[in-house]
Amino acid sequence: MLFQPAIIALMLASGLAALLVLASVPFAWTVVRRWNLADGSEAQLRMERRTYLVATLLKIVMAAELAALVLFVFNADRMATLFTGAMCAVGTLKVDPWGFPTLYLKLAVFFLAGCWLVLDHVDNRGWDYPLIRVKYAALILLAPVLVGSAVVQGAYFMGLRADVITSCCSTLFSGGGVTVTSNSVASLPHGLALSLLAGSLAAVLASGAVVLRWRRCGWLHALLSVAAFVIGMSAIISTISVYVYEMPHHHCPFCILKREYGHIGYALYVPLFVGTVCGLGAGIAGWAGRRPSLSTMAPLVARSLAAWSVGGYALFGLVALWLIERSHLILFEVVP
Amino acid sequence: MPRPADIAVALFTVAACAVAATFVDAAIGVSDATPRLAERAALVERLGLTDLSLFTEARYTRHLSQADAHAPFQDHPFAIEHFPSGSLVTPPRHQGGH
Amino acid sequence: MIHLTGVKKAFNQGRANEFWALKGIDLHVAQGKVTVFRGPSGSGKTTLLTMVGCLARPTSGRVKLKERDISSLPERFLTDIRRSTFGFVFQNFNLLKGITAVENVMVPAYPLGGDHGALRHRAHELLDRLEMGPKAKSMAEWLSGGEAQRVAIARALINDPQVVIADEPTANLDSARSAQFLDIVAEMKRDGRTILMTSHDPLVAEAGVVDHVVTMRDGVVVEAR
Amino acid sequence: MPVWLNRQRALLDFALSSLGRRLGKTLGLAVVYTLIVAVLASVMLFSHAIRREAAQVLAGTPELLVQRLVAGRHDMIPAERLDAIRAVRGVKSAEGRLWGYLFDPAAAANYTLMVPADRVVEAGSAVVGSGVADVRGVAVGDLMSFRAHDGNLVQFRIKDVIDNDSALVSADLFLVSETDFRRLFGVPADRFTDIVVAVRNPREVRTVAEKIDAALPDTRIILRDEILRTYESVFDWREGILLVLLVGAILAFAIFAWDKASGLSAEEKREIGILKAVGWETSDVIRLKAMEGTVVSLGAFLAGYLLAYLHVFHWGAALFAPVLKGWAVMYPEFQLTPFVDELQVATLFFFTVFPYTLATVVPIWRAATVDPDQVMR
Repeated sequence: MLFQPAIIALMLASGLAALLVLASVPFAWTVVRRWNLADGSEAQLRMERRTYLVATLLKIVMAAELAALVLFVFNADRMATLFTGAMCAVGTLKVDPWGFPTLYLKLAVFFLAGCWLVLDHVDNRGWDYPLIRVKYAALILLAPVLVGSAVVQGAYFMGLRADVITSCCSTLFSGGGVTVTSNSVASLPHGLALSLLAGSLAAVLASGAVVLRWRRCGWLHALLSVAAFVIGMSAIISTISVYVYEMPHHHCPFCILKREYGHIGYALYVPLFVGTVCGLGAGIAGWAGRRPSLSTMAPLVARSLAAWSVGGYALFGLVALWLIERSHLILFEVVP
Repeated sequence: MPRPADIAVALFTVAACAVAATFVDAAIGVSDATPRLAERAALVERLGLTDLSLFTEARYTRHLSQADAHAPFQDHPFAIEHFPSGSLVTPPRHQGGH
Repeated sequence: MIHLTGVKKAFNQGRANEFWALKGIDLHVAQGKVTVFRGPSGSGKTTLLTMVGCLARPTSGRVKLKERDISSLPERFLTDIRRSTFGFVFQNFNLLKGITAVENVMVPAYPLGGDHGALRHRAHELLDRLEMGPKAKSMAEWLSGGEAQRVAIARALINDPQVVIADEPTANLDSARSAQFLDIVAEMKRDGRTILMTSHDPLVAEAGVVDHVVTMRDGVVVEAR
Repeated sequence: MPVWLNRQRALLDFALSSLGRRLGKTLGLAVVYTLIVAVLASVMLFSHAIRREAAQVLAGTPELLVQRLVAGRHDMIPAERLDAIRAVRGVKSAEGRLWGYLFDPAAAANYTLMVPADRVVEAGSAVVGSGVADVRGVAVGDLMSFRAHDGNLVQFRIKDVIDNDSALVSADLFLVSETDFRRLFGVPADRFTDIVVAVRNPREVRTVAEKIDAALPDTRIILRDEILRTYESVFDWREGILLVLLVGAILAFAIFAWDKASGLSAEEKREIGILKAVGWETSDVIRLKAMEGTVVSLGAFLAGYLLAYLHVFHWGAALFAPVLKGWAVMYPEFQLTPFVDELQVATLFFFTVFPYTLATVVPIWRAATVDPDQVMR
């Protein structure tokens, strides 16, 4: 265990978030079983009022998890000096087996909480709360993820001992790698990665345009958003980061967040994350539009989410393009 | 008359700018201090010093990294001991070389 | 425009002090008319007004507003309907202390997000019409009973509701002020608004502007004319 | 969008006037909150700055130090070990160092006696750090004398005082010639305090260290990396401990905030009831109260951080100096370089705003869900 302000803050945040959601589970279960709007009893009224609390808490949890995600990566990078051989966040995360699972779980929590908030937002537009059971069932499913994320993070931080020899990004991401996935991601050919990226961005923008124009196919947009997220991340690791570092064998998704590179990573990740979470939300809102009481409101929500999503992906694409354009590294010879 | 909300937003903006200004001030301070830091670093290198002279009250705290494995009054390598700076700084943990 | 069928309301349900304030009300409120509910205190007339005005939901029974069943709407949507359809004048006026009369008038419109300047203009206009223009910048707690009531009326009208609900409007006023209030009611009626009042006051029940009088006792309607 | 913006502006207006109506309570809360942020921020800024300072200043520390241990105690190392070390592959050079501590009863202070590698000090003269000069009140040309190991008096004429700018590393230095050092402590000519090793390829430091360790089993080896890392984690650890103690303060404050938020006065409850009755929705009230909270917490955070920044970097960290100084007779005068870290500011924000928000959310919700019809009852 390392006593560090950022670590204490992270443990505090995820512990409290898990506790809050866990504490809402019995209530969620009551809603799933007992919800009945036609009932004018005081118990039903109390239940309705309690939903405001849960929604507010979830908003706070979501905000905290978002902040925690940034803080976690930032801190992992900063702690690299404490571990022999660790040169950036990758090294710190490889110090014990819980590092990367923590990161993945944090990502999952962020996206799931985002989806839940969209669900809540849409449901609140329908006069009969048509999705309330779905929503609270989803909350019950969300709880173990949050608890898991807190526990895994705890295990990770507890297991940290300064000065453990770890692999760093240069050995992890270029040859002789430790993780298979990261390696195969890093060894993705640049041309393939960029064309996949261009293709998926085009697809996701097109499907977003369909949602915007005809207010349908939200599910397709959500699916393509997930694909674009995965491909976007792979492209960052395999190719875009290389352009940023201007070193052909340096593939690291974290170093681009560093000050040395002008924190440029945030300009890539923030739009990508916004695009993805809004794309998922657009899918959820589109699906909710099938309920009669939401048939007018949900497509509107889907539309504005799709607009945000399209904006996010477009910005991501532009930033990526600009990074490639300004780089001194040439990976492709232009034949005149 | 400006509305209170706008005044508040303006005030918060000013305060946020002041926070941003501390970063600028810090950057200026660091660049001002660079020659001084470099000079200190050069002295350290020339003399082969290993530690800061912040903790000079006990004979083993001036050179924290060079302390004995069993320095006097130190019951346990991690014990917080009698001298105030000893409560601030534990003896080095990595004495074995590797 | 408002139909109540078999409306019942219980407080402290399931506890030892359970109490049924309304025991089955059937009622029709006509549009553009002035209706007065009277009866001894505890007869359930105020509770009935809260049902009609979407302030609370009946424990059982149906409330229909213009053919729309609103009795099982969640609070969120009930509020939506309430703020666009109803304006309230409370017995104790219930002005917010520490802010001016005109700000009190504007408060109900804040969550609607309309243009602030236009809202302020409308609030001043309403106060002027109620002859409260000179007092617009006074703090609410400095106003006399009659003044406070007129501010409360202006507040009730700020979102241009179709229905104005007044609970014991003349309880804290002398006769001259009460007569003045009834003039304001007549004016609101001329504007096409529906007005619902509860009152003990015979002056109110017998006023010329009143179209219907509903008499209640122990949570049931005993007479409607 | 304009509707949304108008609504936020109107709610913010109302939140401010609501705070203004309870000025005493608001100010009390804000002042306590600001102070807590300021103390936390000072701890973080101070320890980070000193950590970075140490890292930068000590970057030129010897790559590799070899010390002899006898029964767990540091002992003088024989000169023939130099050859053994030089024989290890990858070693560029190895030099013996002579340094030690000297307790000066006149000043009740410990000096670090050292034979400098970078300059020649003539026998009988000395170069002293500014702390030594201050504590003994000596200047260039003055005489200082100490009793040697055999009781004889050894005299030094101060030849030079090291510039005050580098006091952070040199305040207690007392640089003497090799002859004087050996005479004073009785160190035989073939013994050194420890050995400084330079390595040809910096990447090989660890391998070289292992080889030396294998060749000379009675030694311990200290790497530059380790020194730097130790300083890093040492200040981290201390900062962490301080923060854990301060978490108590944060908790106390959270309870205080909870109490303030849940102990709504009758007047406040009446206000919320009126707002709900005239057409505010529960979420509007929650938003209003959240805005009130945000104004307080954001204001306190910004003010507290700014105060801490001024305190640590412009007012000389007056609160921490006593802790650091401890009983040290010689304390270097140094101006802390303002290293500020975004991560720290972010952490601080998290630390102070998150608990407050959480502590107030339940009371806010409870207040916001009063029956709208209660004002009629």
